[in-house]
Amino acid sequence: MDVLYFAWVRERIGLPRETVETRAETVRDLVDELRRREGRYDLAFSDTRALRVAVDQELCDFDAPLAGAREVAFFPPMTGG
Amino acid sequence: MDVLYFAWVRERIGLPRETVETRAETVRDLVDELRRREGRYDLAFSDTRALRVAVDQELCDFDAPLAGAREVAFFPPMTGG
Amino acid sequence: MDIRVQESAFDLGAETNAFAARQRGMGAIVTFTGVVRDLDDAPLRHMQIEHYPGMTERALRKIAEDAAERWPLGDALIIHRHGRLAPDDLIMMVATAARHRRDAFEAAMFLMDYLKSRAPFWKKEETAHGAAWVAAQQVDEDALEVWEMPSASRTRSGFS
Amino acid sequence: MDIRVQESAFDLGAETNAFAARQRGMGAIVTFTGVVRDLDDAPLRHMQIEHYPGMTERALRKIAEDAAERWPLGDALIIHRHGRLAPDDLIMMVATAARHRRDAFEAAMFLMDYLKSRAPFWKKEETAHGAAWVAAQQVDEDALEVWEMPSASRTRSGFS
Repeated sequence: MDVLYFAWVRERIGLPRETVETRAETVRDLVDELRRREGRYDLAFSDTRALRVAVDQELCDFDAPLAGAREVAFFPPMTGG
Repeated sequence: MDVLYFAWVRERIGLPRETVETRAETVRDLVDELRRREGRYDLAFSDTRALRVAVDQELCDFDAPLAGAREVAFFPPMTGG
Repeated sequence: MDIRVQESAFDLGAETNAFAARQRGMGAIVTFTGVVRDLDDAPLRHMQIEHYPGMTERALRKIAEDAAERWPLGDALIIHRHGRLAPDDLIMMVATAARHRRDAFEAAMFLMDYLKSRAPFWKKEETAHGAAWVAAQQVDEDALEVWEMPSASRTRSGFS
Repeated sequence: MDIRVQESAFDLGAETNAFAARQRGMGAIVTFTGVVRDLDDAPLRHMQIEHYPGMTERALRKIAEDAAERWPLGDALIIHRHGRLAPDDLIMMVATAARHRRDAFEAAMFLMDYLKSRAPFWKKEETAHGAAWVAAQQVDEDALEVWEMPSASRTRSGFS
Protein backbone atom coordinates (compact mmCIF):
# COMPACT_ATOMS: atom_id res chain seq x y z
CA MET A 1 0.00 0.00 0.00
CA ASP A 2 1.25 3.48 -0.90
CA VAL A 3 1.23 5.92 1.99
CA LEU A 4 1.49 9.63 1.13
CA TYR A 5 2.26 12.61 3.35
CA PHE A 6 1.63 16.28 2.58
CA ALA A 7 2.55 19.68 4.04
CA TRP A 8 3.89 19.54 7.60
CA VAL A 9 3.13 15.84 7.90
CA ARG A 10 5.53 15.27 5.00
CA GLU A 11 8.11 17.53 6.61
CA ARG A 12 7.91 15.83 10.02
CA ILE A 13 8.12 12.34 8.60
CA GLY A 14 10.77 13.42 6.14
CA LEU A 15 9.44 11.84 2.98
CA PRO A 16 6.50 12.41 0.61
CA ARG A 17 5.52 8.80 0.04
CA GLU A 18 6.50 5.24 0.89
CA THR A 19 5.26 1.73 0.32
CA VAL A 20 4.08 0.03 3.48
CA GLU A 21 3.41 -3.68 4.01
CA THR A 22 0.58 -3.82 6.48
CA ARG A 23 -2.34 -5.90 7.67
CA ALA A 24 -3.99 -2.89 9.30
CA GLU A 25 -7.76 -3.16 9.00
CA THR A 26 -8.56 0.53 9.47
CA VAL A 27 -6.79 3.84 9.06
CA ARG A 28 -6.47 4.03 12.83
CA ASP A 29 -4.70 0.64 12.93
CA LEU A 30 -2.29 1.89 10.27
CA VAL A 31 -1.60 5.06 12.27
CA ASP A 32 -0.87 2.98 15.39
CA GLU A 33 1.48 0.77 13.39
CA LEU A 34 3.35 3.76 11.93
CA ARG A 35 3.65 5.45 15.33
CA ARG A 36 5.40 2.41 16.74
CA ARG A 37 8.09 2.62 14.05
CA GLU A 38 10.03 5.75 14.96
CA GLY A 39 9.84 8.99 16.89
CA ARG A 40 9.21 11.10 13.81
CA TYR A 41 6.09 9.09 12.98
CA ASP A 42 4.97 9.17 16.60
CA LEU A 43 5.35 12.94 16.58
CA ALA A 44 3.61 13.47 13.24
CA PHE A 45 0.60 11.40 14.32
CA SER A 46 0.48 12.50 17.97
CA ASP A 47 -2.77 14.45 17.49
CA THR A 48 -4.97 12.91 14.82
CA ARG A 49 -7.60 15.62 15.39
CA ALA A 50 -5.13 17.92 13.62
CA LEU A 51 -4.93 15.51 10.66
CA ARG A 52 -7.05 14.57 7.71
CA VAL A 53 -6.90 11.32 5.77
CA ALA A 54 -7.85 10.22 2.28
CA VAL A 55 -8.16 6.59 1.18
CA ASP A 56 -7.81 6.14 -2.57
CA GLN A 57 -8.12 9.90 -2.96
CA GLU A 58 -11.41 10.23 -1.10
CA LEU A 59 -11.58 12.04 2.24
CA CYS A 60 -12.66 9.70 5.00
CA ASP A 61 -12.39 9.31 8.76
CA PHE A 62 -9.90 7.36 10.83
CA ASP A 63 -12.30 4.45 11.26
CA ALA A 64 -12.40 3.85 7.50
CA PRO A 65 -11.55 0.25 6.49
CA LEU A 66 -8.42 -0.35 4.44
CA ALA A 67 -9.52 -3.56 2.72
CA GLY A 68 -8.62 -3.22 -0.96
CA ALA A 69 -7.12 0.24 -0.54
CA ARG A 70 -4.15 1.08 -2.74
CA GLU A 71 -3.31 4.56 -1.49
CA VAL A 72 -3.65 6.28 1.90
CA ALA A 73 -2.71 9.94 2.36
CA PHE A 74 -2.24 11.93 5.58
CA PHE A 75 -2.21 15.71 5.69
CA PRO A 76 -3.26 18.73 7.78
CA PRO A 77 -6.62 20.46 7.25
CA MET A 78 -6.68 21.93 3.76
CA THR A 79 -6.18 25.61 2.98
CA GLY A 80 -7.13 26.13 -0.64
CA GLY A 81 -8.68 29.13 -2.31
CA MET B 1 -40.52 73.39 -11.62
CA ASP B 2 -39.27 70.74 -14.06
CA VAL B 3 -41.37 67.60 -14.13
CA LEU B 4 -39.80 64.51 -15.76
CA TYR B 5 -41.40 61.27 -16.89
CA PHE B 6 -39.66 57.98 -17.64
CA ALA B 7 -40.49 54.63 -19.23
CA TRP B 8 -44.23 53.94 -19.60
CA VAL B 9 -45.12 57.09 -17.66
CA ARG B 10 -43.31 59.07 -20.34
CA GLU B 11 -45.10 57.10 -23.07
CA ARG B 12 -48.57 57.56 -21.56
CA ILE B 13 -48.14 61.28 -20.97
CA GLY B 14 -46.44 61.67 -24.32
CA LEU B 15 -43.46 63.80 -23.33
CA PRO B 16 -40.25 63.31 -21.38
CA ARG B 17 -40.26 66.58 -19.46
CA GLU B 18 -42.15 69.80 -19.04
CA THR B 19 -42.04 72.93 -16.92
CA VAL B 20 -45.00 73.24 -14.56
CA GLU B 21 -46.11 76.33 -12.65
CA THR B 22 -47.55 75.03 -9.42
CA ARG B 23 -48.20 75.87 -5.80
CA ALA B 24 -48.50 72.21 -4.85
CA GLU B 25 -47.10 71.64 -1.37
CA THR B 26 -46.45 67.91 -1.68
CA VAL B 27 -45.85 65.41 -4.45
CA ARG B 28 -49.39 64.12 -3.93
CA ASP B 29 -50.81 67.65 -4.46
CA LEU B 30 -48.83 67.90 -7.70
CA VAL B 31 -50.14 64.52 -8.86
CA ASP B 32 -53.73 65.64 -8.15
CA GLU B 33 -53.14 68.84 -10.09
CA LEU B 34 -51.67 67.00 -13.08
CA ARG B 35 -54.51 64.45 -13.10
CA ARG B 36 -57.08 67.24 -13.46
CA ARG B 37 -55.37 68.51 -16.60
CA GLU B 38 -56.09 65.79 -19.16
CA GLY B 39 -57.09 62.18 -19.55
CA ARG B 40 -53.55 61.03 -20.38
CA TYR B 41 -52.28 62.40 -17.05
CA ASP B 42 -55.23 60.94 -15.20
CA LEU B 43 -54.46 57.55 -16.75
CA ALA B 44 -50.71 57.71 -16.08
CA PHE B 45 -51.27 58.56 -12.42
CA SER B 46 -54.32 56.38 -11.81
CA ASP B 47 -52.44 53.97 -9.54
CA THR B 48 -49.65 55.70 -7.65
CA ARG B 49 -48.72 52.41 -5.97
CA ALA B 50 -47.31 51.41 -9.38
CA LEU B 51 -45.22 54.61 -9.50
CA ARG B 52 -42.04 55.91 -7.92
CA VAL B 53 -41.07 59.53 -7.48
CA ALA B 54 -37.80 61.40 -7.07
CA VAL B 55 -37.54 65.02 -5.90
CA ASP B 56 -34.30 66.69 -6.96
CA GLN B 57 -32.95 63.27 -7.95
CA GLU B 58 -33.56 61.60 -4.58
CA LEU B 59 -36.16 58.84 -4.23
CA CYS B 60 -38.93 59.89 -1.85
CA ASP B 61 -42.56 59.13 -1.12
CA PHE B 62 -45.68 60.89 -2.31
CA ASP B 63 -46.01 62.86 0.93
CA ALA B 64 -42.65 64.56 0.35
CA PRO B 65 -42.83 68.38 0.46
CA LEU B 66 -42.06 70.32 -2.72
CA ALA B 67 -40.86 73.57 -1.08
CA GLY B 68 -37.69 74.62 -2.89
CA ALA B 69 -37.75 71.63 -5.27
CA ARG B 70 -36.45 72.26 -8.77
CA GLU B 71 -37.07 68.85 -10.36
CA VAL B 72 -39.66 66.14 -9.78
CA ALA B 73 -39.54 62.85 -11.70
CA PHE B 74 -42.20 60.14 -12.01
CA PHE B 75 -41.45 56.62 -13.18
CA PRO B 76 -42.33 52.95 -12.72
CA PRO B 77 -40.38 50.72 -10.28
CA MET B 78 -36.82 50.46 -11.51
CA THR B 79 -35.41 47.44 -13.32
CA GLY B 80 -31.64 47.85 -13.41
CA GLY B 81 -28.94 45.23 -13.33
CA MET C 1 -14.57 53.89 -6.38
CA ASP C 2 -15.35 53.91 -10.06
CA ILE C 3 -18.93 54.50 -11.33
CA ARG C 4 -19.69 54.65 -15.04
CA VAL C 5 -22.99 55.00 -16.91
CA GLN C 6 -22.46 54.71 -20.62
CA GLU C 7 -24.07 53.82 -23.91
CA SER C 8 -21.01 52.05 -25.34
CA ALA C 9 -20.03 48.45 -24.71
CA PHE C 10 -17.34 47.61 -22.14
CA ASP C 11 -14.72 44.87 -22.14
CA LEU C 12 -15.48 42.67 -19.13
CA GLY C 13 -12.08 40.99 -19.16
CA ALA C 14 -10.10 44.20 -19.55
CA GLU C 15 -12.12 45.91 -16.80
CA THR C 16 -11.70 42.92 -14.49
CA ASN C 17 -7.94 42.81 -15.05
CA ALA C 18 -7.58 46.58 -14.57
CA PHE C 19 -9.64 46.41 -11.36
CA ALA C 20 -7.59 43.50 -9.99
CA ALA C 21 -4.29 45.14 -10.96
CA ARG C 22 -4.97 48.30 -8.99
CA GLN C 23 -5.67 46.49 -5.68
CA ARG C 24 -3.04 46.05 -2.97
CA GLY C 25 -3.42 43.67 -0.05
CA MET C 26 -6.88 42.51 -1.13
CA GLY C 27 -7.18 38.73 -1.04
CA ALA C 28 -10.60 38.52 -2.69
CA ILE C 29 -12.10 39.99 -5.85
CA VAL C 30 -15.69 39.31 -6.92
CA THR C 31 -17.32 40.37 -10.17
CA PHE C 32 -20.90 40.15 -11.31
CA THR C 33 -21.94 40.63 -14.92
CA GLY C 34 -25.51 41.00 -16.17
CA VAL C 35 -26.22 39.73 -19.67
CA VAL C 36 -29.22 40.31 -21.97
CA ARG C 37 -30.92 36.96 -22.16
CA ASP C 38 -33.53 35.61 -24.48
CA LEU C 39 -37.13 35.40 -23.37
CA ASP C 40 -38.96 32.19 -22.60
CA ASP C 41 -41.84 32.77 -25.01
CA ALA C 42 -40.42 34.63 -28.02
CA PRO C 43 -36.94 35.47 -29.30
CA LEU C 44 -35.79 38.85 -28.07
CA ARG C 45 -34.91 41.26 -30.88
CA HIS C 46 -33.38 43.85 -28.65
CA MET C 47 -33.55 45.50 -25.26
CA GLN C 48 -33.79 49.24 -24.77
CA ILE C 49 -32.51 50.60 -21.46
CA GLU C 50 -33.71 54.03 -20.42
CA HIS C 51 -32.18 55.89 -17.50
CA TYR C 52 -32.36 59.22 -15.66
CA PRO C 53 -29.18 61.13 -16.51
CA GLY C 54 -27.86 62.95 -13.47
CA MET C 55 -29.76 60.90 -10.92
CA THR C 56 -28.33 57.59 -12.16
CA GLU C 57 -24.70 58.38 -11.30
CA ARG C 58 -25.75 59.81 -7.90
CA ALA C 59 -27.85 56.75 -7.08
CA LEU C 60 -25.08 54.32 -8.07
CA ARG C 61 -22.48 56.27 -6.12
CA LYS C 62 -24.72 56.27 -3.06
CA ILE C 63 -25.19 52.50 -3.30
CA ALA C 64 -21.42 51.97 -3.61
CA GLU C 65 -20.78 54.29 -0.65
CA ASP C 66 -23.32 52.41 1.44
CA ALA C 67 -21.54 49.15 0.58
CA ALA C 68 -18.16 50.64 1.52
CA GLU C 69 -19.61 51.67 4.90
CA ARG C 70 -20.93 48.19 5.62
CA TRP C 71 -17.99 46.08 4.47
CA PRO C 72 -14.25 46.77 4.63
CA LEU C 73 -13.81 47.13 0.89
CA GLY C 74 -10.59 48.02 -0.85
CA ASP C 75 -12.49 49.19 -3.91
CA ALA C 76 -15.72 48.92 -5.89
CA LEU C 77 -16.59 49.35 -9.55
CA ILE C 78 -19.98 49.75 -11.25
CA ILE C 79 -20.43 50.02 -15.02
CA HIS C 80 -24.00 50.15 -16.40
CA ARG C 81 -25.00 50.59 -20.01
CA HIS C 82 -28.09 52.28 -21.44
CA GLY C 83 -29.52 52.46 -24.95
CA ARG C 84 -30.08 49.60 -27.34
CA LEU C 85 -28.68 46.13 -26.56
CA ALA C 86 -28.88 42.78 -28.34
CA PRO C 87 -29.25 39.28 -26.81
CA ASP C 88 -25.98 38.15 -25.17
CA ASP C 89 -24.74 41.74 -24.87
CA LEU C 90 -23.34 42.64 -21.45
CA ILE C 91 -25.63 45.09 -19.65
CA MET C 92 -23.56 45.93 -16.61
CA MET C 93 -20.89 44.74 -14.21
CA VAL C 94 -19.88 45.30 -10.62
CA ALA C 95 -16.58 44.40 -8.99
CA THR C 96 -15.60 44.42 -5.33
CA ALA C 97 -12.25 43.89 -3.60
CA ALA C 98 -11.77 43.00 0.06
CA ARG C 99 -9.25 41.21 2.25
CA HIS C 100 -11.65 38.32 2.84
CA ARG C 101 -13.95 36.51 0.45
CA ARG C 102 -17.14 36.83 2.45
CA ASP C 103 -16.93 40.64 2.49
CA ALA C 104 -16.28 40.80 -1.25
CA PHE C 105 -19.19 38.43 -1.99
CA GLU C 106 -21.68 40.13 0.32
CA ALA C 107 -20.80 43.61 -0.93
CA ALA C 108 -21.23 42.50 -4.55
CA MET C 109 -24.63 40.96 -3.75
CA PHE C 110 -25.64 44.13 -1.91
CA LEU C 111 -24.60 46.30 -4.88
CA MET C 112 -26.63 44.13 -7.23
CA ASP C 113 -29.72 44.00 -5.01
CA TYR C 114 -29.86 47.80 -4.63
CA LEU C 115 -28.83 48.55 -8.19
CA LYS C 116 -31.68 46.32 -9.38
CA SER C 117 -34.44 48.16 -7.52
CA ARG C 118 -33.04 51.57 -6.53
CA ALA C 119 -31.05 52.84 -9.51
CA PRO C 120 -33.17 54.61 -12.17
CA PHE C 121 -32.98 52.23 -15.09
CA TRP C 122 -35.92 50.80 -17.01
CA LYS C 123 -35.76 47.99 -19.52
CA LYS C 124 -37.99 47.53 -22.54
CA GLU C 125 -37.92 44.25 -24.44
CA GLU C 126 -38.86 43.97 -28.09
CA THR C 127 -39.93 40.70 -29.71
CA ALA C 128 -41.88 39.82 -32.85
CA HIS C 129 -45.04 40.31 -30.73
CA GLY C 130 -44.15 43.89 -29.88
CA ALA C 131 -42.39 45.81 -27.16
CA ALA C 132 -43.04 45.67 -23.42
CA TRP C 133 -41.54 47.28 -20.34
CA VAL C 134 -39.97 44.78 -17.97
CA ALA C 135 -41.99 44.69 -14.75
CA ALA C 136 -40.19 44.99 -11.44
CA GLN C 137 -40.47 41.76 -9.49
CA GLN C 138 -41.53 41.37 -5.89
CA VAL C 139 -38.62 38.95 -5.33
CA ASP C 140 -36.20 41.77 -6.11
CA GLU C 141 -37.91 44.12 -3.69
CA ASP C 142 -37.90 41.35 -1.06
CA ALA C 143 -34.16 40.85 -1.60
CA LEU C 144 -33.54 44.25 -0.03
CA GLU C 145 -35.13 43.21 3.26
CA VAL C 146 -32.29 40.94 4.28
CA TRP C 147 -29.89 43.89 4.14
CA GLU C 148 -32.10 45.86 6.48
CA MET C 149 -31.94 43.12 9.12
CA PRO C 150 -29.44 43.64 11.93
CA SER C 151 -26.23 42.05 10.72
CA ALA C 152 -26.09 39.80 13.80
CA SER C 153 -29.20 37.95 12.70
CA ARG C 154 -27.80 37.57 9.22
CA THR C 155 -24.66 36.13 10.77
CA ARG C 156 -26.58 33.76 13.00
CA SER C 157 -28.56 32.50 10.07
CA GLY C 158 -25.35 31.61 8.35
CA PHE C 159 -25.33 34.43 5.86
CA SER C 160 -22.04 35.89 6.90
CA MET D 1 -17.53 22.37 -16.61
CA ASP D 2 -13.90 23.35 -16.77
CA ILE D 3 -11.48 22.36 -13.95
CA ARG D 4 -7.79 23.21 -14.17
CA VAL D 5 -4.97 22.70 -11.67
CA GLN D 6 -1.78 24.27 -12.93
CA GLU D 7 1.54 25.75 -11.92
CA SER D 8 1.47 28.54 -14.51
CA ALA D 9 -0.27 31.88 -14.13
CA PHE D 10 -3.64 32.48 -15.76
CA ASP D 11 -5.12 35.62 -17.31
CA LEU D 12 -8.18 36.51 -15.22
CA GLY D 13 -9.60 38.86 -17.84
CA ALA D 14 -9.11 36.50 -20.77
CA GLU D 15 -10.61 33.58 -18.79
CA THR D 16 -13.57 35.72 -17.71
CA ASN D 17 -14.24 36.87 -21.26
CA ALA D 18 -13.91 33.34 -22.66
CA PHE D 19 -16.27 32.00 -19.97
CA ALA D 20 -18.85 34.73 -20.63
CA ALA D 21 -18.61 34.30 -24.41
CA ARG D 22 -19.46 30.62 -24.31
CA GLN D 23 -22.70 31.08 -22.34
CA ARG D 24 -26.12 31.23 -23.99
CA GLY D 25 -29.24 32.42 -22.22
CA MET D 26 -27.46 33.02 -18.92
CA GLY D 27 -28.33 36.40 -17.44
CA ALA D 28 -25.80 36.31 -14.62
CA ILE D 29 -22.08 35.60 -14.44
CA VAL D 30 -20.13 35.71 -11.16
CA THR D 31 -16.38 35.38 -10.74
CA PHE D 32 -14.26 35.10 -7.63
CA THR D 33 -10.50 35.55 -7.66
CA GLY D 34 -8.15 34.77 -4.78
CA VAL D 35 -5.00 36.87 -4.55
CA VAL D 36 -1.82 36.33 -2.51
CA ARG D 37 -1.88 39.09 0.07
CA ASP D 38 0.75 40.44 2.36
CA LEU D 39 0.82 39.42 6.02
CA ASP D 40 -0.06 41.71 8.89
CA ASP D 41 3.18 41.26 10.80
CA ALA D 42 5.94 40.85 8.20
CA PRO D 43 6.22 41.28 4.43
CA LEU D 44 5.53 38.07 2.59
CA ARG D 45 8.38 36.94 0.36
CA HIS D 46 6.47 34.22 -1.34
CA MET D 47 3.80 31.60 -0.91
CA GLN D 48 4.30 27.93 -1.73
CA ILE D 49 1.17 25.95 -2.58
CA GLU D 50 1.39 22.17 -2.31
CA HIS D 51 -1.34 19.91 -3.60
CA TYR D 52 -2.19 16.23 -4.04
CA PRO D 53 -1.95 15.47 -7.77
CA GLY D 54 -4.72 13.15 -8.84
CA MET D 55 -6.96 13.81 -5.87
CA THR D 56 -7.04 17.58 -6.43
CA GLU D 57 -8.78 17.42 -9.82
CA ARG D 58 -11.24 14.79 -8.50
CA ALA D 59 -12.07 16.86 -5.45
CA LEU D 60 -12.60 20.05 -7.47
CA ARG D 61 -14.75 18.25 -10.02
CA LYS D 62 -16.89 16.76 -7.24
CA ILE D 63 -17.40 20.21 -5.69
CA ALA D 64 -18.39 21.67 -9.08
CA GLU D 65 -20.78 18.75 -9.72
CA ASP D 66 -22.35 19.24 -6.29
CA ALA D 67 -22.87 22.92 -7.11
CA ALA D 68 -24.45 22.05 -10.48
CA GLU D 69 -26.87 19.71 -8.69
CA ARG D 70 -27.94 22.37 -6.21
CA TRP D 71 -28.30 25.35 -8.53
CA PRO D 72 -29.47 25.56 -12.16
CA LEU D 73 -26.07 26.51 -13.54
CA GLY D 74 -25.25 27.00 -17.18
CA ASP D 75 -21.58 26.43 -16.50
CA ALA D 76 -18.81 26.54 -13.91
CA LEU D 77 -15.06 27.09 -14.09
CA ILE D 78 -12.35 26.46 -11.47
CA ILE D 79 -8.68 27.30 -12.01
CA HIS D 80 -6.26 26.77 -9.09
CA ARG D 81 -2.51 27.27 -9.15
CA HIS D 82 0.14 25.43 -7.15
CA GLY D 83 3.88 26.02 -6.73
CA ARG D 84 5.57 29.27 -5.86
CA LEU D 85 3.63 32.54 -5.90
CA ALA D 86 4.53 36.15 -5.06
CA PRO D 87 2.40 38.81 -3.29
CA ASP D 88 -0.40 40.10 -5.55
CA ASP D 89 -0.20 36.99 -7.75
CA LEU D 90 -3.58 35.43 -8.53
CA ILE D 91 -3.95 32.07 -6.77
CA MET D 92 -7.18 30.82 -8.24
CA MET D 93 -10.51 31.78 -9.77
CA VAL D 94 -14.00 30.38 -10.03
CA ALA D 95 -16.75 31.48 -12.41
CA THR D 96 -20.43 30.54 -12.47
CA ALA D 97 -23.17 31.27 -14.98
CA ALA D 98 -26.91 31.05 -14.31
CA ARG D 99 -30.12 32.59 -15.55
CA HIS D 100 -30.60 34.51 -12.30
CA ARG D 101 -28.10 36.39 -10.16
CA ARG D 102 -28.88 34.71 -6.86
CA ASP D 103 -28.08 31.25 -8.24
CA ALA D 104 -24.80 32.43 -9.76
CA PHE D 105 -23.77 34.16 -6.50
CA GLU D 106 -24.72 31.28 -4.22
CA ALA D 107 -23.03 28.67 -6.40
CA ALA D 108 -19.81 30.73 -6.50
CA MET D 109 -19.85 31.10 -2.70
CA PHE D 110 -20.49 27.37 -2.35
CA LEU D 111 -17.57 26.54 -4.68
CA MET D 112 -15.28 28.80 -2.66
CA ASP D 113 -16.39 27.48 0.73
CA TYR D 114 -15.81 23.85 -0.24
CA LEU D 115 -12.68 24.51 -2.25
CA LYS D 116 -11.23 26.27 0.80
CA SER D 117 -11.62 23.34 3.19
CA ARG D 118 -12.18 20.23 1.07
CA ALA D 119 -9.75 20.47 -1.84
CA PRO D 120 -6.24 19.16 -1.06
CA PHE D 121 -4.17 22.34 -1.17
CA TRP D 122 -1.81 23.55 1.54
CA LYS D 123 -0.21 26.97 1.69
CA LYS D 124 3.15 27.84 3.19
CA GLU D 125 4.11 31.47 3.70
CA GLU D 126 7.69 32.65 3.82
CA THR D 127 8.76 35.92 5.43
CA ALA D 128 12.07 37.27 6.79
CA HIS D 129 11.22 35.39 10.02
CA GLY D 130 11.01 32.04 8.28
CA ALA D 131 8.36 29.84 6.70
CA ALA D 132 5.09 28.64 8.22
CA TRP D 133 2.17 26.54 7.04
CA VAL D 134 -1.09 28.46 6.92
CA ALA D 135 -3.44 27.05 9.55
CA ALA D 136 -6.97 26.15 8.58
CA GLN D 137 -9.47 28.43 10.29
CA GLN D 138 -12.53 27.41 12.23
CA VAL D 139 -14.53 30.14 10.45
CA ASP D 140 -13.89 28.36 7.13
CA GLU D 141 -15.03 25.03 8.55
CA ASP D 142 -18.11 26.74 10.01
CA ALA D 143 -18.90 28.25 6.60
CA LEU D 144 -19.74 24.76 5.33
CA GLU D 145 -22.51 24.31 7.88
CA VAL D 146 -24.88 26.74 6.21
CA TRP D 147 -24.79 24.64 3.03
CA GLU D 148 -25.77 21.56 5.00
CA MET D 149 -28.88 23.27 6.32
CA PRO D 150 -32.14 22.49 4.52
CA SER D 151 -32.43 25.10 1.78
CA ALA D 152 -35.83 26.22 3.09
CA SER D 153 -34.26 27.53 6.28
CA ARG D 154 -31.61 29.34 4.31
CA THR D 155 -34.36 30.89 2.23
CA ARG D 156 -36.38 31.92 5.25
CA SER D 157 -33.36 33.57 6.76
CA GLY D 158 -32.99 35.65 3.62
CA PHE D 159 -30.08 33.80 2.14
CA SER D 160 -31.75 32.92 -1.10
